[in-house]
Amino acid sequence: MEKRCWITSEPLEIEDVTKRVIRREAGAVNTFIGTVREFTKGKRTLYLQYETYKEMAEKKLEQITKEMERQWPSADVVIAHRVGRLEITDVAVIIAVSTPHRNDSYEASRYAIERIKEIVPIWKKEHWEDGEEWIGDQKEVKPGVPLKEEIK
Amino acid sequence: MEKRCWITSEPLEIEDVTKRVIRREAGAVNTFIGTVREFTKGKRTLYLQYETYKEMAEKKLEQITKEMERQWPSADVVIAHRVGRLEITDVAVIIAVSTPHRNDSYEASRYAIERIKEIVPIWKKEHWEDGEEWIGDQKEVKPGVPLKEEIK
Amino acid sequence: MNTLLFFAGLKEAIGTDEVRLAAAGMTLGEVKEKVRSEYSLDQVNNCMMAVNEEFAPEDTTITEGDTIAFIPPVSGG
Amino acid sequence: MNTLLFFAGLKEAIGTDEVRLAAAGMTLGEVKEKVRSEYSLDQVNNCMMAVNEEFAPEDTTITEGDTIAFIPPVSGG
Repeated sequence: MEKRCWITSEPLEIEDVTKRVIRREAGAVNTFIGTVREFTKGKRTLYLQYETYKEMAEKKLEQITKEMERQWPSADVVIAHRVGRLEITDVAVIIAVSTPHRNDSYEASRYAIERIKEIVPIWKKEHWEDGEEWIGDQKEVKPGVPLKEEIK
Repeated sequence: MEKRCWITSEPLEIEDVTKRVIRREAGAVNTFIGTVREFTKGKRTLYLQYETYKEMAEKKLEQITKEMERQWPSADVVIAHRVGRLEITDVAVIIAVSTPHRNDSYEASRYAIERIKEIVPIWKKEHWEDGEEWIGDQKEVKPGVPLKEEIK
Repeated sequence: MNTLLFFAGLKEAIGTDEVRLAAAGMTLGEVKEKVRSEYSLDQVNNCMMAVNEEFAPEDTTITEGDTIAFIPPVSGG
Repeated sequence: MNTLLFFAGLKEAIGTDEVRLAAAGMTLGEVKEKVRSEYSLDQVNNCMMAVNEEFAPEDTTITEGDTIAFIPPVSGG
């Protein structure tokens, strides 16, 4: 079987990732692509450095696809995330979802990107002209409190 | 300038269409791909035939991108639709939207596909094992009543 | 003269994708009714109408040279 | 023995991505507090903790051979 979730330092191919979910039962495919943006809150990014805890990150991506397939049983999902140094406009993440009907493809994709930002151990460091900083935009962190899906 | 909206009888390339909207200002790209599904309400489709009023259809696609750019001023949009005979899993339509932030890319894409199904003169004929039929899934048709954007 | 365009199921029912008609001075609704009765085709009632590649209301008056399109319920996407 | 893993900003603050520690019998919370005080690093408080590649609550008891990861706020996507 082809891989459903992976982390790589190689460039990501939109066509390749998307084609993995195209199938006879699906009439809708939604592909979300996260790219490196030049300006964030008026500050100019030169490039990003992504780092990961790869073994755990791939497990967490798999977990997200399982959560999605529970919520949208007809969905087929592939997620790929790139790490290492990424330049402006480089593709950082691709989420491809196919479903029989279009509404589910949008909703399931939306779910995936939000979950990635919550539970997958990947970090980015912004490099600006005048400095650098590790970004943490996770919402639910409280010291020592595991995420909700961990205590269900 | 590259074309933003077009109708073609040639196969559509997901990577090509998507790359047209990737840019330095955008951090999110949403690509919706409509494919030919084998089963609809339990009935097996053999293939589809798409027909269009091409000059008007391209104008209507342009109109939709303008509506989107009014509603999501930071969005960049490309829409391509294929016509002619399409086999199961072939790509019929690609909508690529880039925006600075992800929420807008999903919403704008969603808007586009709904509008395409309302106002763009493209028709599909389903071919089954035991017959064929022109499909009309337009919602707002009343005899002689122009669509709402026409009377604003 | 004017050109009337037909598509999809309507084209098949009428047997051609194009008809020439001197429609200048008529309203779009009158053109529609003429086609409906001439071909005994009630499916004309489900069509939206376009003049020169834009949807138009039925009270639009046709001008010499206008192209009139009958748009059955669309099903793109 | 156990392995402690550090990432991103925490790795840079500590100066290494890996530390060996005999932590069997300790709770995850105790390991966290030990690292926080030893390195005087309050940013440890913002970390989630994982044991053997799964998030785990702080009252988890560490077993010989467990790998403990300090997960600073993530920022993938």
